[in-house]
Amino acid sequence: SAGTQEAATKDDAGTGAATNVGVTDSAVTIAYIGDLSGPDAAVELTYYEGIKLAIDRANASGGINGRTIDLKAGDTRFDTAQAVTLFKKYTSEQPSLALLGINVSSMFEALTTRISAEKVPVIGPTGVTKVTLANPYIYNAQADLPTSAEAITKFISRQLGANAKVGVARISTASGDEWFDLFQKEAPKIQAEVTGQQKIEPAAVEAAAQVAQFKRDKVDAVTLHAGSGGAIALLKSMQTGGLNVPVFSTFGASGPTLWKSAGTLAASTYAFDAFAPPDSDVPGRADLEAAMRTAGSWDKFQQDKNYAEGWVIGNVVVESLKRAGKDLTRASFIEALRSPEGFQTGGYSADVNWSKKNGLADASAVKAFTFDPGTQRIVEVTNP
Amino acid sequence: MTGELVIDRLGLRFGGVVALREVSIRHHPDEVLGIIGPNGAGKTSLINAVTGIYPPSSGSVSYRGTPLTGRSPESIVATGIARTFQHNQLCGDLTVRENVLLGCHPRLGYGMGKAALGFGPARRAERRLRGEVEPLLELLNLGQVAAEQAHSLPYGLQKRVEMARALALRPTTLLLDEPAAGTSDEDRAALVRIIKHLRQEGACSVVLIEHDVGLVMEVSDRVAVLDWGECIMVDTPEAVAADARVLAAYLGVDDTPRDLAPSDSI
Amino acid sequence: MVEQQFLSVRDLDVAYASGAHALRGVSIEVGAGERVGIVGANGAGKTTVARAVTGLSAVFRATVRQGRISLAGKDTTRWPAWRVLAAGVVTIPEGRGVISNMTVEDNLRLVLAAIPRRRRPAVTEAYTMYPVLGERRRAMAGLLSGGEQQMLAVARALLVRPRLIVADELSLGLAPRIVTEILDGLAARAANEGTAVLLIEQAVVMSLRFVDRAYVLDQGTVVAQGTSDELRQAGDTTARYLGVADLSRAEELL
Amino acid sequence: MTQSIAPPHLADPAQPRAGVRRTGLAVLAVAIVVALPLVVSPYWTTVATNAVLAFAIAAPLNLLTGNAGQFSLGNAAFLVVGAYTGAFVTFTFDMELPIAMLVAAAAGALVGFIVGLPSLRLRGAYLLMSTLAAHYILVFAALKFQTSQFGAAGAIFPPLRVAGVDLSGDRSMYFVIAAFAALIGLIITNIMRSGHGRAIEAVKARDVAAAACGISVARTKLWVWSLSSAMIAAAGVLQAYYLGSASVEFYTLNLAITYVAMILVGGLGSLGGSLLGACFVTLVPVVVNHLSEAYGGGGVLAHPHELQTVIYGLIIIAFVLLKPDGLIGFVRSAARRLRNGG
Amino acid sequence: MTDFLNAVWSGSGFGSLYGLVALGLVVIFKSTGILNFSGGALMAVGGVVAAGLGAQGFWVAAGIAVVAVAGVGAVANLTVMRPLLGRGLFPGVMVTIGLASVIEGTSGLLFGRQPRFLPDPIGVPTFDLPFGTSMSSTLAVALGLSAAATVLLAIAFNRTSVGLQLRAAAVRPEVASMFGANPGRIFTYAWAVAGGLAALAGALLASLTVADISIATFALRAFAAMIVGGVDSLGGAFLGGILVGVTEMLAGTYLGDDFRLPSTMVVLMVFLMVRPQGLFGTPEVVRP
Ligand SMILES: Nc1ncnc2c1ncn2[C@@H]1O[C@H](COP(=O)(O)OP(=O)(O)OP(=O)(O)O)[C@@H](O)[C@H]1O
Ligand SMILES: Nc1ncnc2c1ncn2[C@@H]1O[C@H](COP(=O)(O)OP(=O)(O)OP(=O)(O)O)[C@@H](O)[C@H]1O
Ligand SMILES: CC(C)C[C@H](N)C(=O)O
Ligand SMILES: [Mg+2]
Ligand SMILES: [Mg+2]
Repeated sequence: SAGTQEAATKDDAGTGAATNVGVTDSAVTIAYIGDLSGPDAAVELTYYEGIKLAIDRANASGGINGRTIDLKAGDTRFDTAQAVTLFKKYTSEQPSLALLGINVSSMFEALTTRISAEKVPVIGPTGVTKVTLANPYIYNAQADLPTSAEAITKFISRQLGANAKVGVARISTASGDEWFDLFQKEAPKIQAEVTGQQKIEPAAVEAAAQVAQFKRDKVDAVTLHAGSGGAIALLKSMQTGGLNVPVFSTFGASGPTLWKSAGTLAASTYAFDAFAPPDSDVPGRADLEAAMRTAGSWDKFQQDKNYAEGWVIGNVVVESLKRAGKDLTRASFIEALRSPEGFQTGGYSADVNWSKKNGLADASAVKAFTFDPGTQRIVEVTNP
Repeated sequence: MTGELVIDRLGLRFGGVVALREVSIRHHPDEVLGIIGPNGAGKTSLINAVTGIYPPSSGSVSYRGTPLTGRSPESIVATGIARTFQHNQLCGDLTVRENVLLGCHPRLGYGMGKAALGFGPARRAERRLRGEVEPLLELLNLGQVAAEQAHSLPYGLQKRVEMARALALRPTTLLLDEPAAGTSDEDRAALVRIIKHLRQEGACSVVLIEHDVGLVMEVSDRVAVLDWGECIMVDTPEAVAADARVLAAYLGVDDTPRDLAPSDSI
Repeated sequence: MVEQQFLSVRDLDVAYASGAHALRGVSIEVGAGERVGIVGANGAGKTTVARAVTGLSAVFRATVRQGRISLAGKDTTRWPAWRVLAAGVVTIPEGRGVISNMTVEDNLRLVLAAIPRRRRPAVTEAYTMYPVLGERRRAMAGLLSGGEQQMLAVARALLVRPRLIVADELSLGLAPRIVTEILDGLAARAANEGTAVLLIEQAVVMSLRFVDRAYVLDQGTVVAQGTSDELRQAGDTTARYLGVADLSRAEELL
Repeated sequence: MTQSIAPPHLADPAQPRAGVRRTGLAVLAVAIVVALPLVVSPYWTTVATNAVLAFAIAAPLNLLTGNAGQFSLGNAAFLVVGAYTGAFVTFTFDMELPIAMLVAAAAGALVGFIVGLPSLRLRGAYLLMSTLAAHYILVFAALKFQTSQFGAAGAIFPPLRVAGVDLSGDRSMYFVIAAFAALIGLIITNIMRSGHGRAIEAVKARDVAAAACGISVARTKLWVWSLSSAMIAAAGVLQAYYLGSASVEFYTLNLAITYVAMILVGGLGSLGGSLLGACFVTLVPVVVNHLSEAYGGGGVLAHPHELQTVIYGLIIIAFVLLKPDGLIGFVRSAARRLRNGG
Repeated sequence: MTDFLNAVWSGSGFGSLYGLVALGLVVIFKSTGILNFSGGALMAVGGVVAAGLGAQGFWVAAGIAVVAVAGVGAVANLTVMRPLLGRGLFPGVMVTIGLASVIEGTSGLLFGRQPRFLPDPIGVPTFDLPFGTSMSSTLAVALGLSAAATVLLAIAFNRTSVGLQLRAAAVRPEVASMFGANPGRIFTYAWAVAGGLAALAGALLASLTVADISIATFALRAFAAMIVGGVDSLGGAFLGGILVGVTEMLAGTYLGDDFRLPSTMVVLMVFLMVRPQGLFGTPEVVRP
């Protein structure tokens, strides 16, 4: 697909060529495309709510450079055809300056050619790292999978020492494939043994058979790359199947449901994520908490890092719009996204800086989180 | 050319139920053979076995010397045997004309592939077949209702449509299962005429199952009597009507309740 | 005419959802223990009367637009079938009215379930009526021959010990002897237990032989009524409604 | 006597006036289809492409379910069979689209034949269950094939080119798909207007009677199964090109049900119904999305996706209960009124 | 051996959940002739409702959910199912598909899409069995409850006249009503029972894994259970569920997890081809 990436077509050459897509004197259109009622809805709805909070706040304070942000949302229902239609809608019918969301990796792969052709910036998808890095229009703030693999293996070797047997539980999508390859490559560095992979459907309810296999393989730990549904399936099944080993999850399932479903295993369940939950003790908390309380979403989402992630992405968009100035075009917006000073995130993640690379750069950005039964909070592991 | 239908020691059982037991009947060309017998005697089963709907448990059926046993219903139709059903089997959503056209199916003359690729041959064939069914619709006095959906017709007319469809197959032997049941006296009279007509033309021979004994006696050359799955006699109508066994088992002591007497006596 | 009518149908207007206006102002009375016939050509509306009387109009997407049906003085126009049954009216429906996926015995037990326990007869009563049903009691009703199914329908109706039996095309598919037997049985019931019978038939001659009185239905209206003798003697007009005077024309057809 | 309302495809082909009218309608339809992308925006062209593609899939399904009475949930599986056969032919042998579609159609016919085999023994709920099972078994086979051939993301299709001409643009894609849909419509019309169409209806209504008319019930059923799934499989190739990828997670039971909903809403057994149903069901999410954007903010409209799920369900229910003959029923009664009026 | 037994234990536990949903499908099929595609949605919404009441503990929450979803079933029948009387397979399937969609969307509007959990029915998560095997206690409870439900329903169906009327109403509602049945009321009972059973399965699943309105597809195996057991047999639905669950878990154990659903579908297919009436069902009666 790399070769076709830049392919633009004759009769509908991307409207990206035009200068001011989605921009009028009084408004700028940004569209979110996500699974809002399918198997990934729990994650993607929360993410959307966070984005919306940031954008609403910017609009409430008078907009940016005299423009209000018109945030659209389209539901893919986990259906590629819907994603394609929505993509078309938000690039031509209601042309948008930029797109947000597109978190399901197979949809993401289907759309990457169109994204290149359209020259539309897409901010914040958590798809496949290969594709993200290869497509100059995709900007990702989440921990990429190679970085996560590195962080997790290091952590495992510190916790379990050498020669640990590790089982891999992974979502059965493109990013799951990538994760398994990467982890397999990474594991020998810590002398860990990878005992094979267990696939988990995006809409899985339970994973009894996978857990049984892990038990048979006598794994010492499990790494997990899945959405929240897959995480629940695995962790619940580990409890009913009596598999009591630590779990190391990527960002995919690091929402509060990971630990809620972990039950007795919560204290030995870890997630590796670039983003911290809203109630973390970070400089930006006061700001976010105030905004969330006003919006009435604090009680519901205070522990959900997907919300904070959305908030950060929303603020990055707002800040970029500011930086792009009065003369807003996709080109100037992209330039702002890539500005060398990067974006501060109030400590909810490492600063975002896409001046060199459109994915996340450095491994220190990935933090480990776990559940503290004492305070009943999701906390960063400071001293592993 | 009508043919000879030979039923030879035909047996049919469903689990413990013996529907037919060693039934042997020879149906001569050009003959109208009536079949009577009490309910559950096996009359319908006999037709079902002959037309390949139920594979017989024993015995054989042959038509014009070729064995029919073991063949599929549609290939038995191809030998020239057509039938009607005791309980109407019309395609209710299709019009009367279309139902009758179904009977022309073996003469379509083109396959599904050809039909898919071009409408030319189909159009020609359709015109030809329509030409063929029109006289049949007239014959059965169905011209008026040809464009009606079959299910909207009264019972009696539906029976006639069934018959038209069977005739559209241009059978040399026609098996009728209770064609007069539930029909008016007018329909019944028409039925008598049609059967007589077919017989006179020598177009096809007829096997007629009926509980309307008057009708059977009126049109049949011979009458077979089934009882408990066995064929207890095959003889002329007069002989059958006089037979004590038939009177006892079937007709009852009294005379027949349905209008044996000429209808205009009312 | 009998003074106290059991069934009384007044000015009944019924139309099907398809638009067919099947009955127009039909009035019919049946006294206790009386044997009454409805005759008429195909499509005259006979079955529609039977459905209306037994509370089945709605099931067949027909509506009673006007008129009133009453049983022993009670208005039953809008009663559902099961209430009509409880009021003592049972039907032998046109066509295969048996439940083919249930055994013969379950078909019979079904109707027994609707009878209060202390009045409930034994299933075997039906087998005494028609021994063949007893032999096939475990068979699925749908596998019986056409006539056997009809016997099952009759037996089932009689088990109820109804006050009125509505029999629609009773003779359909039955051997002549069985028809005679059934009609004799019904006549005996009428005489001994006062069971009224509404006999709906194509077969006019047979029908008139059995009933005391009959109505002639044509295109949804009652065009003639009277005792059997009166109707037999009625002129051509009536006969034509019955589809018998046209024989001469039928003969010309071929 | 009331005028009969035969389905249009069964109407008398010998009747010259009907023929003229039908030709007129066909010309009009072609004109609309051709003019559409020239007058509407690229987005609406995309929506139209979706609808036309949906028609190309719903119409063969309608032939199978509406005309032949074989209620099937196997259509998503036939799509994936087509898409992967097409991908395999395209990538391994570097073949052009028409060849890929032909090969996919052949594969679809074969698979359809096999999935249709149970229909010789089963009917109703049982047959439906067998297609449900076939769906999962085929999708599973596709998954194994995908894993071995393309990786977890499935097959990524390059922009469509035929004979060196780039056809991946919105308009050209639309025309390619519309041309294919027209071909499908033509094939189905031809069959249903021929005597075999009558035979298909007879097999649906009364298979015993059909056999008594010398129609081979088995052969007819298998023909329809093969033909319909061949067409669906061929459409699957186009769909994959159009979407840009083919991945098993797209071919869900829900997808299969969507097409069934289309033929239900449009009108069972009617080609026009397939078209109307395809358009209608395609438009539901589009309209709900627009409504929520126009009136969004509070209340239920703040959750357009949930609302859409409810509306979709209500539409299906409403059509079954209130308009069993589907949208085409409105068209027919309007046409009847016109004819009677003038 | 341990693997095998473990697979059998958990397979029969999950299978009993399929069995519960399948029981509901059978009750509806037996009494209304409708093949119900909304069983999964009823199950899911039952789980969501129960999990919403999680603070009350499993039994109270499950009890309320069962009653509530039984009500949903009854209302569904009174509003949209009843007009389908005797209209054949296709309309019934489509309306129940539509119903599933309505239930799912409504639940999304009312309760959102966040996954929820329910506490274990009995404190301990697992208990040990011979040969070093163990079984989840929730699965054991599921097994017991569905066996009890099967027995109760079977008695109701086969020993009472209501059962007879239900069966009659399924095939020929008009005939059943001629002979004293009140199909309307009967169908309402059937739908309420189906809703309650599905909700029970949903509550158990919520305690076992998760309650989430989009888990409806989990219940697809109930169709396999129904066919394997025989579409009109209650005991068959239960045993069919167990058989399907065990097959599935064995396939998962010995062939790999992705073989699970396909393996149940293969079993379904095999039964359809070899013995369409299932283990205990009555063969269809067709006679020209
Ligand atoms: N279910 C139905 N839906 C629509 N129209 C119907 C229905 N049943 C009967 N009709 C119409 O109502 C009219 C009266 O029919 P009905 O069945 O009552 O006549 P009938 O006298 O019983 O005839 P037959 O002797 O053929 O049984 C006819 O025009 C018929 O087409
Ligand atoms: N498919 C079947 N399965 C089981 N028994 C059957 C089947 N078909 C017919 N029978 C039985 O075989 C016997 C003969 O039935 P058949 O239908 O041939 O009788 P018939 O002579 O046509 O009677 P009628 O005059 O009542 O129509 C009956 O006892 C019937 O129950
Ligand atoms: C774990 C998640 C980040 C997975 C991602 N949404 C995908 O579809 O592959
Ligand atoms: Mg018979
Ligand atoms: Mg009638």
